[in-house]
This record gives sequence, C-alpha cells and structure tokens, in this order.
Amino acid sequence: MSDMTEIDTTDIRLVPESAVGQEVAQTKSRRWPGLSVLGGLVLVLALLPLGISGSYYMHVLILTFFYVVIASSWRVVSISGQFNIAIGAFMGIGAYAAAIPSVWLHWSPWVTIPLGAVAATIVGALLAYPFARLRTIYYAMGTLFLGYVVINLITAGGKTTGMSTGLGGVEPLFSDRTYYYYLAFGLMLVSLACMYRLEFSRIGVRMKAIAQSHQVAASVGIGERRNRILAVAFGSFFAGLMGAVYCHYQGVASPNSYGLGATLWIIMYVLVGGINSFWGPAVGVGMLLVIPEFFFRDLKGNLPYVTAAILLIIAFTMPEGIVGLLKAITDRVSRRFRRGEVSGDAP
Amino acid sequence: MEIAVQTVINVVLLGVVYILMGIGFAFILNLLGIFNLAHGAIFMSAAYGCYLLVVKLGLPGFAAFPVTVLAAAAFGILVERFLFRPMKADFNRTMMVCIALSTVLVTTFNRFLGTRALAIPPFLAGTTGLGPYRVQTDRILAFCIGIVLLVGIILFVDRSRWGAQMQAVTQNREGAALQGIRFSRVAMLAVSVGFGLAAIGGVFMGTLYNLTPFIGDVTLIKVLMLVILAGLGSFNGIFYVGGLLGLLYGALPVVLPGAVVDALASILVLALLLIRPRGFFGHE
Amino acid sequence: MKKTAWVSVLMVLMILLAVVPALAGCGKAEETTTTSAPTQTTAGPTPTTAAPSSTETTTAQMETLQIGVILSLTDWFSVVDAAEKMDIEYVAQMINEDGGIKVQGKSYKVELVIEDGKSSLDGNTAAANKLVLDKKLKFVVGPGAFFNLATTPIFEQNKVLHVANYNGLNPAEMNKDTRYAFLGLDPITQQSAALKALKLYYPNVKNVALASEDATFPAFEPHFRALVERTGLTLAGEPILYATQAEDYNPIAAKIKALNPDAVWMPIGIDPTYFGIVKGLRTLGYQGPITFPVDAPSVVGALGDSATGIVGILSKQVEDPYIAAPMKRLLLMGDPKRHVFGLAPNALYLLKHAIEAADSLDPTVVRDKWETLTSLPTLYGDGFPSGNQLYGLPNHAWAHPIPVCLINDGKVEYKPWILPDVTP
Amino acid sequence: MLLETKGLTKRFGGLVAVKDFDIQVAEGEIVGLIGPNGAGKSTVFNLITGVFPVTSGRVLFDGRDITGKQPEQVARLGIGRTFQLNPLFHEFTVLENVTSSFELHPHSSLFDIFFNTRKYRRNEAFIAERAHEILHVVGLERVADELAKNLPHGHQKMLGVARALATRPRLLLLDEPLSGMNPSEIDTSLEAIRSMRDHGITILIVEHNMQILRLCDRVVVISFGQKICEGSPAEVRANEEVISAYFGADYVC
Repeated sequence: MSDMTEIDTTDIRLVPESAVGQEVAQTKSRRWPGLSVLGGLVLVLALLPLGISGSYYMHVLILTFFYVVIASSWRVVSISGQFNIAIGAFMGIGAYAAAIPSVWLHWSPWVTIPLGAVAATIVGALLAYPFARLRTIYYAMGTLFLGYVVINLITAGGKTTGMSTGLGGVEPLFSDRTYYYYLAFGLMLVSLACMYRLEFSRIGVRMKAIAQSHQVAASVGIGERRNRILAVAFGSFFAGLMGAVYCHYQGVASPNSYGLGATLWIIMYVLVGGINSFWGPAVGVGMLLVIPEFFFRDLKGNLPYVTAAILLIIAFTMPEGIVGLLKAITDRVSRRFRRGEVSGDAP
Repeated sequence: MEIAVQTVINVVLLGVVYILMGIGFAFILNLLGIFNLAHGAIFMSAAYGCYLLVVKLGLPGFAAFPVTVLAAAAFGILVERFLFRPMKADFNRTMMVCIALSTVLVTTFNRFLGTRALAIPPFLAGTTGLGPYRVQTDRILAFCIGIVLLVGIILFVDRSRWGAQMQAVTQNREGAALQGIRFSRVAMLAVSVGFGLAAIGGVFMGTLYNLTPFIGDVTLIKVLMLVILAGLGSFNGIFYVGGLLGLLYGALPVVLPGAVVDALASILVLALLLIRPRGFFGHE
Repeated sequence: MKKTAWVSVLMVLMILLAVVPALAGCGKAEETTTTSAPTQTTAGPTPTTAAPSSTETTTAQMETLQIGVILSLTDWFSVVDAAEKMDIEYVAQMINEDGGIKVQGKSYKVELVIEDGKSSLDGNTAAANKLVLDKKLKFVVGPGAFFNLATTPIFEQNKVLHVANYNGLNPAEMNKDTRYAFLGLDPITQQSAALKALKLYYPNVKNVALASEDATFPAFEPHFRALVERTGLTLAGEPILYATQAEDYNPIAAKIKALNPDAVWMPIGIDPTYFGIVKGLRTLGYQGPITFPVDAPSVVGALGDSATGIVGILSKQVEDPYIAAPMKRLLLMGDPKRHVFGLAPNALYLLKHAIEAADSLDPTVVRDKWETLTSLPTLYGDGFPSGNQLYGLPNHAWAHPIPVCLINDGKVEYKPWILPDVTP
Repeated sequence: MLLETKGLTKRFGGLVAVKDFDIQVAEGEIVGLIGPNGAGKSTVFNLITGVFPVTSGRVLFDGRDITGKQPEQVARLGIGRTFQLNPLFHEFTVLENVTSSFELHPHSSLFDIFFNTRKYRRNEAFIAERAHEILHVVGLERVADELAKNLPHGHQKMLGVARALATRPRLLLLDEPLSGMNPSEIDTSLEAIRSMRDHGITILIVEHNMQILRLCDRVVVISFGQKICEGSPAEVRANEEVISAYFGADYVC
C-alpha cells in the first residue's frame, strides 16, 4: 500500500492571516466611540454589585471575569502563531500549585495565589522550550497531548491531588462574594490592560511577525524561539493566576475543569468572539457563558443544544467571529458615511 | 501464562479498533484537511444505533451491523455536504462545527438512553477454546472481521478506482482536478468511509464492552494520538502506531494500577512526539 | 441513470437515519410518559408550569416548600443521576399525595428545584450557588458521590440544611464542623451488607478480591479492610485499582483472576465499569461469585445469560417479596422495570420525616432535632444512624436495610433484605 | 574579507546540495553568485544565514566564525537578506513591514517596550521617521498603507529589500532580486542595488538571470553544488564551462 502523503500539512493555517495586522493601523479618531462604550461598561460592572449583591448572577459574572482573562490569554499565545491546546492545563497547574499548599500545609491564599501564577509561568516557559520546535498543526497536537499528560499526572497524583475526584477544602480568600467580585473584576482589568499593552506594542508586532513568517522574522533579527516562549509564559501566567484564584473561589480543584474538554470550550469562546480581535474573547465568553447561564439555565440537560446552536450559527455566518462581523459592519457604515460627506470628520 | 495469552488477544483487538478508527480519521484529515473532533461521537452514536436496531427493533446482530455502518456512512455524506463543505477547510470553523456536532450527538444519546449502562447483545454468545484458554467468541469474531476490513481497506485504497482518485487528490488537488476528478465527490467518499470505519469500531467496542454516551471521548484522544504519532498523511504509519497503542493500552493496565497507566502512556506518546515532531512515518 | 441510483440509495439511507432516532424515542416512550406524569399531577420539577394547575385541583390551601436538588444531568455522572431525577420526582409526588410535609398543623406541598451539577465540581458549585443565592432555599437534597466536596462549604456558609445522597468519605464533605450536612446513606454500611450476603449465600468463600475505582478508594480503604475482617473474611492480595475512564476492562479482569480469589467484591464504581469487569471475568472463565451494588434487571440486560453468580445489593424490584412498602409504592409510580438507584429519593424521604419530627421549617431547628433522633423511616424501612464516630457528628449519617438478590443464568432470585452493621 | 566560506558542504540525506564551496566577498564589493536552476545557490545563502545547519565547512564573517549560529543571531551581526519566495509579512501594511524590521537598531528591551518608557517612545519615533525614508528610497512611499499581499510582484521584491535595509546590514544577501521582473523594472532595480553599494553596503547576489553580470564586480558560478568558475563578468562570460552549464541545463538570458 503506497503512502498517499505528499499533502503539505504545514499549510493548514491555524491563525487565519487576514486582519492579523489590522488593529495596529487603527487611527486615533476612531478610538473615541469605542473608548466611551468601554468606559461605560466598566462603570456599570463596577457599580453592579450594589444591585445584584449576593445573587446567583454575581457568581456568573465572577466566572465570566475569570474566563475572559483565560480566553484572552489563550489568544495572546495564538497571535504568535501558536495554537496552544494546553491552556486548561496551565490553568490547572496554577490551581493545583495553589490548592495543594493551601489544603495540606494551610498556607495563606495570599501566598498560594502568586505561587500558582509563578508555577504556571515557570512550567509554561520550560515546556515551551521543547515545543518551540513544533509548528502549526504539530504544535497544536503536541500541546493537546501536553494538556492530556498534565491532567493524567494530576489524576495519578494519589492523595496529594485527590486524583479524579479533585481536591476539596481549599481555603477561601473572603467570606463575602462581593469582595470576590471586585477582586476578579480588578484582576480582569489589570490583565486585559497588560495584554492590550503587549499586543499593541513592539512585542506584539514581533509575535505577529513570527506568526506570518518565522524565516523572514529571523532575517531581521526577531528570534522565533525566544518570542514564542515569551508568549507562552505570558499567557500561562494569566491562566495560572486565574486558575489559582478560581480554585480559592470555588474551594475545590478538580481535574476535569482543566482537561481537554474545558480547553476546547475556552478556545470556542475565542473563536465565537473572533480570534483576530482583542475583544473577541470577552465577547465570546459573553455569548457562550453568560447568555446560556442567564437565559437558558432552566433548560438543564438540554442546555448543550443551545451552545451547539450558537457554535453552528457563528461558524456558518461569521467566519471571523462576532467582533469580526461587527468590524466589517462598522467599516462599511463608516465608509458610506465618509462617501456621503467628503472629509466630514478629520480631527 | 493465562494472563499473557489474554493480554495478547486484548492488545491485538484494541490495536485493530484503533487502526480502523485511525484510518477513518486520516481519510478525512488527508483529503479535507479537517480534524474531525466529532469522530468519537460518531463512534459512540454507531454503538447506540446498533444497540437500538438489535434490542428495540429485534434485528439479528449480523443484519444490524452492516445497517449501522451504512447509516453512519450516509450520515457522513450529509455531514460533508452540509457541515464540512461550507466551512471551506478553515481550521477554526471546522473545529466549531465538529464540537457542535459532537455536543449534539452526545447530549441526544445522553437524554434518551443515558440513564443506564447498555450493551449490544453478543453476536455469538459464549466462549471458544484456544488450546487450554477460553476466549469470548465475539472477540474472535471482531478480530476476524477487523482483519478482513483492514485488508479490504488496503485493497480499496490501492486497487479501486475510488482509491486511486483519493490518492490523486491527496497528492495534488489541482492536478487531480485537471484530470477530471471531482474533489467534492472524493471528499464525500472520504467522510463517509471515515464515518463508516468509526461506526465499525463503535459496534465492536459496543458488543465487547458497555455503552455510555461518553465512550467516544476516550477513544477520540487515542485516535488523535495515533494519527499524530503516525505522522499526518501517512497510512502505513497508522498500522504500526495503532499496534503500539494497542500494546500500551492493552498491556500496561495488567502491570500498573489505574490512573498511572494513562499518565505513563501519554507521557510516552508526548516524548515520542517531541523527538519526532512529524511523527514516525510522516514526511519531512 | 447512474445518478438516480445514487440519489435513491442516499434517500434510503437518510430514511434509515431518521428512523433510528425515532425508534430511540419510541423505546424511551414508556419512560418518558411516566416521567411526565409527576410533572402534571404534582408541582414537580417545573414550578412555573405545573404549580398553579395542581394547587387549583388538589390542595388549594396548601403552601409550597421548595426543596433544592442537585443532580448531574449532563456528562459522565448522568448515567447515575438522570435516573435519580426521575425517582426523586416520584417521591415528591408521593409526599404530596400523602398531604405534603406537615409542620405546626400546616401542610406544605413539596416543590423540587432541580439543578444540573454537570458531573464536575465546578458545575456543582454553580448549582449550589444558584439554589442558595438565587432561590434562597433552606433545604437541599445534595449531590451524590464526591461532588459534596464542592457544595458543602457553600451550604454550611449559608446555613442550608443539606442531605447528601451518599458521599466519598472525604473530610471536606462531612466533618465535625459541617453541622448542616446530613447523609442519606452511609456508604460503608451498604458494603457491609454485600459482604454479609456473600458469606451467607456462599459459605465456602474465605477470601475476596477487592477491585475498585481508584480516586475515592483511598478514603474508603481502612474501612473496607476493617469490614472484611469483621465479616470474618480475608482479602486475596492487594486491592486492584483502575481508572474510571478505562476503555478495556479485560486487563483488570485478568489481574483479578490472577489473584485466584474465592469471590470478587467491587464496592465503588459506576455500572459500565462493573459490567465490563464482570464480562471480562466470565470470559476468562472465572466461576466464583461476584458482588457489587447492582440493579438486577440492568445487569441481566447488559450481561444476558452470562450473568451468573452475582450478588446484587442495590436491586429494588416489585417482584421482590421482601420489598419495603414505600419502595414498592415508588416503583409502582412509574415503569416498574426501570433502574432505581434510590439514593437521592431516599435522602428526600429522610428529610421530610426529619422536618416533620422537628416540626419547624428553620434548618437550624431541624438540625438540632435531627441530631437527637435515633430512628427515621426510609424508603427501605426503618433507618438508623451510622458512623457517628467516623464523621464526628451525632446521627448525621444514616443507614437502612439493604436489598439483596442473587443472579444466576440471567434469572434473579430475591433474598431477604440485610440489616447492615453500624459503622463505628 | 568581509565574508568567507571554507569547504562549505551540505547534504540532504544522500543528496549533496553544496560541496566544498569557497567564496570570498570583500568589503564594498558586489559579488554575483550565478548558476542554473537547482545549482545550490539558495542553499548557500541558507547556510550562510544559519537557516540550515552546515554539514561541514566554516562560514566566517568579518573574521569571526559564524557557523551554526541561529538566523536571528546572524542578522544581529549585520547580515541582511531577502528571500526568493514569501519575502514579506503579508498581513502587515507596507509601512508595518518596514517598522517591524527595525529590531536591531535601535533596540528596545522588553522592559522598555512593556512599560512604554521614554527611550522606547523615542526609538519608535525614530523608527517611524527612518521607515518613511527607506520607503522613499525604494519608491514605495505612495503605497505605505497598502497591505503587503496586495502589492504587485515587483513592489513586493523592493519591499523585501527595504525590509532588509531596515536592519542596517553591512552585508546584504539578495536572493534572485530580478526574477519575474520586466526589463524596465530590472533597470531600476540594478540602479537601486548600485546605490546601496554606494552607501557602503557590501552585496552578494544570487541570480540565474545573466543580466546581473552588468552589475557585479566579480562573479562566482556554481553548478550542481560546486564552484566551476570565478572571475570578472567578462571572464565568466567567455568561460566554456559556464556556457555549457547554462545551455545544458536551463538557458536564461
């Protein structure tokens, strides 16, 4: 039987090229409406606990903040051309690095949370080193197995990790949920600010350059391996941090929150929102996590049908995700506007 | 000694199932460039489908088996036409579609049949003696059918017109198009064959073990391991690596306890992948 | 010509495809119709729709008491919990038919608020949060198995009385500080019945091989060892542990057989694993008795005639001459052939009687009263506290008589129910 | 000698792509490396810039051994290059292609970039200014905001050169700069290359188009991985072996 192989699978592009570089060219004049919307949203979210204090929606919003950061951190890794299917595992490393000392040594959460973040960063950076040899689909699959290995190690960890049942009795940070709300909200703002800064500075340009052509990047002195490791370390720092806070918030750490299934859903958040835009992950989390929890929770066992329907609708109608579609619409509108009144707005 | 004999049988059988699943997955991957993350769900659905035909409709197992496989293949045609083709082989979009498909199938079977562990009644009940040892007759049957199918697939790919067209498309899509091969047809064929093979694997596992809506998840990971380790685009590799995985998962549980098996086997696979990033039989 | 043939083949296959799910629906029909029964007659799971109609017809003067229920309706644990959901709805119906929960001369109709725990600790946390924060419930029939790890802290913090179906013996699930935590079934007593039955019906058994799912086993191990000793048996070799998600159970069966035990005892796991191992053992020619918590009809369904020499300690069937009256009534409420795990329903039944005994709807009062009770009716007959020392709490964990059956050649033989030993 | 290779050999499996190849490039020279298709010219480039590991032999740059260095380290030492294929960041605009190539001079540390220090802002302002200058030099200023992938072929080639210039190279390796160009474009390109040399950049050109001979000070001819001849353009043009190599394989003129 002959091999039917000549297919060059390196051509399967993981991070679609279109619009990788578009945001850099965003002109300042277009920023103001966006900024005011963003400011309003932040203000509403900051004041919201006054209205919904103690309700279930607060819990959902706290989870949302966590997942916005985690999904965004996945996207940060992806802009360097790395389709990392181990983000859940990094979150899990952060969670267990915080949970194990908390449960067995009774360390304070204020120590274990940074520990979790640092552990995830270090492990992420160390693991990124051998993985920097792999590209495109091989990288994706390699990290898929990396995630599988991490989960299997946790599951085989005996009493220390609680195996597949998980580890209970992780010490809570606060007794009042409102504090968690503000902690998660604050961490989200800081994390997003960091990621925004990273993406729209020269570091982000380097990463996007590598994603497009690592050879060309090397020829102008942009080291591929170094920048890819940096991207993974940066992403896993936030994933680990959020994993650690998350497990202190939940009081438990369990492997199936960090396994392949969980990771794939994190990726789905990003794809639904739009992998090419900074706000895509946030929108995706809103679409796949907040909307089902707020409006469809009573469906219980039928809830997965709703999420599947959302995925299909997005896949069929919005190849660039929701933000991609919005951007296309606003572009068209503004072009028409400009055509209507010649040079109407030029500050 | 008895353990050794049983282990060999288990290893071979698991290997055959993995190889069948892996080849199906590879067909879809090589021709359409799609990572079919719904492969495990198809595997599970086929097992349930066969169960329904046998238990609820009272079909004899030998009739239900081909019907299930054909139904899965037909489903594959529909999926290719209405789900995969509109995605234009975009990795991200096909991933979303596959996960949606898988979610729908798992949820459906969980809703309607998930409340108890089911099993497809054995095609041939009882055990057969192999020398001094007893082996489940179904296992021998599954093994024989599996081998016949594998030979069939090899002949199909190597000798048949359809197989030749698939090879041509895999190697050079434009060239094949110039020769008058219609890509859409070949793609449909690949997906239906892929789903059919997954269904065969599902029915095997369904007769030998039990059905739950989640059996596909475990198998999907094994299939991904298999295809990647073999090297994308390699068919020969799948046979060897399938055997290796069968060995790992058939033999390791005999010597090691529970979760350690998965941990060890997956570390091994990861190490191999890092040593040979393009798999063992893939092309550089 | 050729094209039409192609199309017609496709059509036929498509019709087949449509038929299969339809058949699935038909096969399910008996079950679905019966499940919908309680929703119509009582204020079962869907409060919004069912509640008004039933209040009008049956008990216009009755107030409702909402009781939360956490079960995993999606993902892997739904194999167990989806069936539990059906039965807990029947028990709610049963309670309402009997005039609801009577507190201080008033009757309260039970209304269940069921939340999906999604088979994960996170999902259970979310469900518990929803029940406690949003619905402000004071009584919850908690999740089963180790999922209590996630929910216990939330309930304790909000002073919600929660009755777990059963648990994983993790101290985080129930300890001397979790005073609102109750346990519908002390899981060790169930296994005590298994060993007792084994000894009773297979007197030649001297040593047993223990095979268990690995994650929760470490917590149970000392208790199981003590149990074996107390029953007068010995363990054959070391316990054999396996992962919950194994694909092929034959290697595990081969390992068990290599120990050459008189009997095999599988205390922890879920049905698919049990059946996989039993199948493997029988294939390998192992002839000794096997005991595990099993429902007789499903084991016969899954294993067919090869279901031989099995001691089941979960089966509740109408044909069982020894069946307790409440359980029989529960069975007759739906398809009597269905698989009844009967853990969550029992927890609800216990809760009802505890509330009535305390004559109050304040969880703290109920708790204080419950701690003084030494007997409560259960679905299985009279229940009694067990494991006071183990959990460090008085009368928080409960036990009850355990049904026993023997299965040979696919035929079920019912035996008198066994009163298990009290766990210290 | 600015660049020197000694006994450079590269084997791909059983195939010898380059064998015992020696070349010297002096400061300020334009050297052509010509040969028919598949002669191993681009492989030589890839060996010099560290894209492929060398099987045996050494590469010296400015007297330092740079054999086995990573491509980005080589770039850092002052060797710029263009590519025959995928020469660009397709999804960046023309301007971004150039600004993103200003990695080495001036260099901003991670700390500077992340915390947006004054040094970083000054560097970026400088880069923006220089980038426009370079685009002006190569004549791409008008299309600065176009996406690179939308440019016509000749412009893409020039953009590749602009990108290489942004690294401020001492030695510039040009990989088939003339391929796919029409005669008038060739003339402007040759002019541009000559002006680069006048700015003090040493140039090594790989080309199979014989037109390049007009430009070069010295030419090295390679065929089947081996050097067959070296000398001034006139000498090479008269060389029997060269003619047979070209006529025998793939005659392009």
